[in-house]
Amino acid sequence: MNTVLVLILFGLLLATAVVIARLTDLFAAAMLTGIFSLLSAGLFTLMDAVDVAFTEAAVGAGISTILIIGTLSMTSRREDQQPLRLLPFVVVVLTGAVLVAGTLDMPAYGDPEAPVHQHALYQGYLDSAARDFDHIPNVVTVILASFRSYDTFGETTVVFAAAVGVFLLLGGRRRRQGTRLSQLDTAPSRSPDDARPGAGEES
Amino acid sequence: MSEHLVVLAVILPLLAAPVCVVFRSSKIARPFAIGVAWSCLLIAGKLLGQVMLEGDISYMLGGWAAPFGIEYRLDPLGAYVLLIVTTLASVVLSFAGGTSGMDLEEDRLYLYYAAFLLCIAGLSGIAVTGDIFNIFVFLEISSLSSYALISLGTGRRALRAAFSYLVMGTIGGTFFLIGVGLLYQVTGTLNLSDMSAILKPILASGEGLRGVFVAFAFLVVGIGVKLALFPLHQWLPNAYTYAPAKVSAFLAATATKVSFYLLLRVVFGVFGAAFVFGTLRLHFLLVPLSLAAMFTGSLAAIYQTDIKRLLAYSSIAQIGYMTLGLSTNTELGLTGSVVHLFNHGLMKGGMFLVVACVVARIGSTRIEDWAGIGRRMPWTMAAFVVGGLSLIGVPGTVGFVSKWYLVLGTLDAGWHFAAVLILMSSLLAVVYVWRIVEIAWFRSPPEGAGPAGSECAPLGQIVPTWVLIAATVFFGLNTELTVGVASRCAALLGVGG
Amino acid sequence: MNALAAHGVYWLCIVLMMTGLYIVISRDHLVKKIMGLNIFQVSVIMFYVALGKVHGGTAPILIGTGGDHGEVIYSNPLPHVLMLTAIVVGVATTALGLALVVRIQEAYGTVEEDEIVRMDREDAL
Amino acid sequence: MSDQLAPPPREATQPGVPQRMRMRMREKLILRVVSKALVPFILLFALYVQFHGDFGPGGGFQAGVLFAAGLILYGLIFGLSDLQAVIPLRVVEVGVALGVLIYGGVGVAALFLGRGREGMGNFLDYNALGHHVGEFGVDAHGQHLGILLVELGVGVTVSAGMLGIFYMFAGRGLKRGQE
Repeated sequence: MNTVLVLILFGLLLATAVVIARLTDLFAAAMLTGIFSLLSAGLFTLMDAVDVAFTEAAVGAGISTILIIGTLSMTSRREDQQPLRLLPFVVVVLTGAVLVAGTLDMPAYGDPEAPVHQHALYQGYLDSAARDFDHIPNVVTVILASFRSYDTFGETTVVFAAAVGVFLLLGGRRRRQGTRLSQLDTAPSRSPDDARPGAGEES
Repeated sequence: MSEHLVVLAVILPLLAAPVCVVFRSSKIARPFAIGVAWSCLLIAGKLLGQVMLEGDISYMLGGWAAPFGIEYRLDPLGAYVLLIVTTLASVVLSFAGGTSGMDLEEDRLYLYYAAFLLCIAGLSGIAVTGDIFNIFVFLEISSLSSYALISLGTGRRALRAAFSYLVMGTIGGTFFLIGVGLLYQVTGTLNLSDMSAILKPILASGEGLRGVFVAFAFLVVGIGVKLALFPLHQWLPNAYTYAPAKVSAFLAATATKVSFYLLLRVVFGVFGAAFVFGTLRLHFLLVPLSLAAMFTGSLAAIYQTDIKRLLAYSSIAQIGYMTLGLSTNTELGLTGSVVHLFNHGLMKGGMFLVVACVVARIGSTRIEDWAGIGRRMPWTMAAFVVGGLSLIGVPGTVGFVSKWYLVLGTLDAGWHFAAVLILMSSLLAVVYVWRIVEIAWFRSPPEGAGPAGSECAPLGQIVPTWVLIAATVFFGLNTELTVGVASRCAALLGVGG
Repeated sequence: MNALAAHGVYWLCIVLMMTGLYIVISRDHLVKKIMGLNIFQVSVIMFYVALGKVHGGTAPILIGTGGDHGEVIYSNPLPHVLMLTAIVVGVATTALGLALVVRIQEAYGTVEEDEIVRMDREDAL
Repeated sequence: MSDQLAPPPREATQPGVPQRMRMRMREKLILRVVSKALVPFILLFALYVQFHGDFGPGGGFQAGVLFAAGLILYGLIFGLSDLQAVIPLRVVEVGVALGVLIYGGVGVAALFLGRGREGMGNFLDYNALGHHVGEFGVDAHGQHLGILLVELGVGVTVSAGMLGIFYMFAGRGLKRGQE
């Protein structure tokens, strides 16, 4: 049952990815990336990664999609039709083939004898979570916020770095405009729906 | 306190960045950032002394024993790279000049300092950590902040350069992540020394190694993108050309160095020389790529019309020297590579700071516009000449020291052709350095320029520039310290096999 | 056939990764490139999560706190933790990349890479 | 009932929103009512996820994203200016930094409160925050406190960061409209 569902989800993911690659209407493609995230969240749940599923659904189908659609409304909704490009295609096929070759010696999917599950880390985390952290049943939280807390500190810093970067890029006065964000409320505005495709100012 | 210095070296700049943002004041941010950078330099110096005398430092973050928790593990090589990062960071931050050459309003400058501090923290974090996933996290911190810093350059091309770097860098980072996943799948751990210990019997058995091969390939390609290893270097010329000159000075001197350090860690620390050079024969791939980088980089530099782009192509050639030293798999060759990390950091940092001085004065990086600039800004351009001599490898400069050991390394490996090629590519450096010198000193300045020497750069710019340039001469004559540390690092890496 | 059952999940992840990578390196529209990066990264996350799966296992949330979990098999929680971080890195990159796209649109009036390259070349002449 | 469904009166006097847009907002009555009802629940759910992450899936990051999503929904429906009146950009900017400082602050507190080598604890060693070390060398109380605080730091940075990024994009889009 589980396997069938996994395969169905993979099939849908694959179809979504190919359609995204081929669509020239980028608004539709943006919606599909949101759907791609939701489908993968479903897949993560089937693979027992509920925390990852939750996060992917919130980020991929939420924040990322909003930002992509926002950007599209400021840029252009359509892209030019492009034929299959040979060189990228060959590069990608070769890279994929190398990766597939790399999986051949791997233990089977879900094999409890895999090195990943045999290393002391796996059982150690589960035991310690049950023993030392009474009343914290979610092992992922325990590892995330305690054992590998420093990674999570780095992760928080990554969000901070991205925010600083976006503030640097978009927080300034626009050249030849002289408006600032604080003046925004008093300035006349236009709904993003009115943006025409490719309606950028020529510089 | 000294036990905790190793973690302070990273969290000091990391926490200083949000402090800058909380105060939202550009006036406070600058002295604050400078103070933090110099404190980090002191810490790094003390750490290097400590590991050289007392051996490796191991620090358990969160108090959890490795491999359950994340371990900071500092050896001489890591401390040495940390010293390079903090030296360049403090000198470049001290360089006066505010927003010149930067597309940023004065009142938002604190965001620039926050991004700069994050970049320092990210690069330092890579140097000291002993956990491969932690490397990925700090790699992304440094990358995200450097994309933002590069985009601050004036002109719209800085934006495109930053975007290309973002796309390439993210692909590289994801390749690294795939490599980490494949290694994790084989070993079940993320701690570097644990990983290496588990890998050793697997590699020795020689069976079921396809996953390990592919993991190695993906790690090297991922690092190669960040390192700008030929032919993955396409992002670098634009990024260094259009970034603000100070940012170019810092990134050119440190970012690729940290990536090279990462390559050393993966090649020698995780897989081991016996596997990489014995089983995989990496040198058959890496030597041609290094030579190609040396020659295409130097040749491209000769034909550039923009001074920053010229220096960027020269950097690609210098990366070729470093990977060539690595692929000799000899202690002498690696000493050359490792010492060149520091030496090239000094000279490239110094030369980009010269560019920053001149840009602040005449606002152009076109070589044509630099006609007669040597007479207008003699002190500044004298620094450029000394840096150029070092780039060529003239005795008495650090460039000579690096090349001396690289040549010894290639001879030790029995590659006489490579030794000859190193000397030949140095001749190409003569050509591109001479071009600048000729235009700057022997052409007359344009009409309207002030009398000779009247347009000297301000002291706040001259002093940091000359600190780096003087260091190239000092460490060129006085090689005990740098070569001593570098040869110790090379010996500890465990070459041969 | 055996290999297909054992590694099929990994191969499907790889095919998805490569579809994403193809979009990144072959498309000219910068927003499309970012979409490709998203697909690429999510597929890598799938690969990691698949590594953590144990047959017959369940989500690593302990059933019955207090230490007695001998009967239940849990999937490996470590890849999940790593991938939470990777998702965050992904969304951070996306946000910064899109901010750059907005600025590029403002500066060039287009976000098609081939046109931008052409405009830069004309500038250089 | 009809009184409740009518658009709030301050919409009509709100400066900056052109007539055309106000008309359109009035047409989207159902959208407004539904989202007005939804936003408090999203925010509440975010808080639940924030403080319940120890038990079920979720934690600071997911909570932060949800919290920001709730506010962004409000901003999309009722206008950026209404949202920024409640949470100005200045606050958001400080919030992003504050979360990192909370997280780092826990680490530094562990450094100074710890009783390990040289009378100091290791960075982010939550055992230092507790008072009774268990038989396996772990202080469950300290760990709880530490996890709670760092998750709070993550939540603050992520919600403020996402909101700030949304402000930047939305602000840029509106400015574009002026041309």
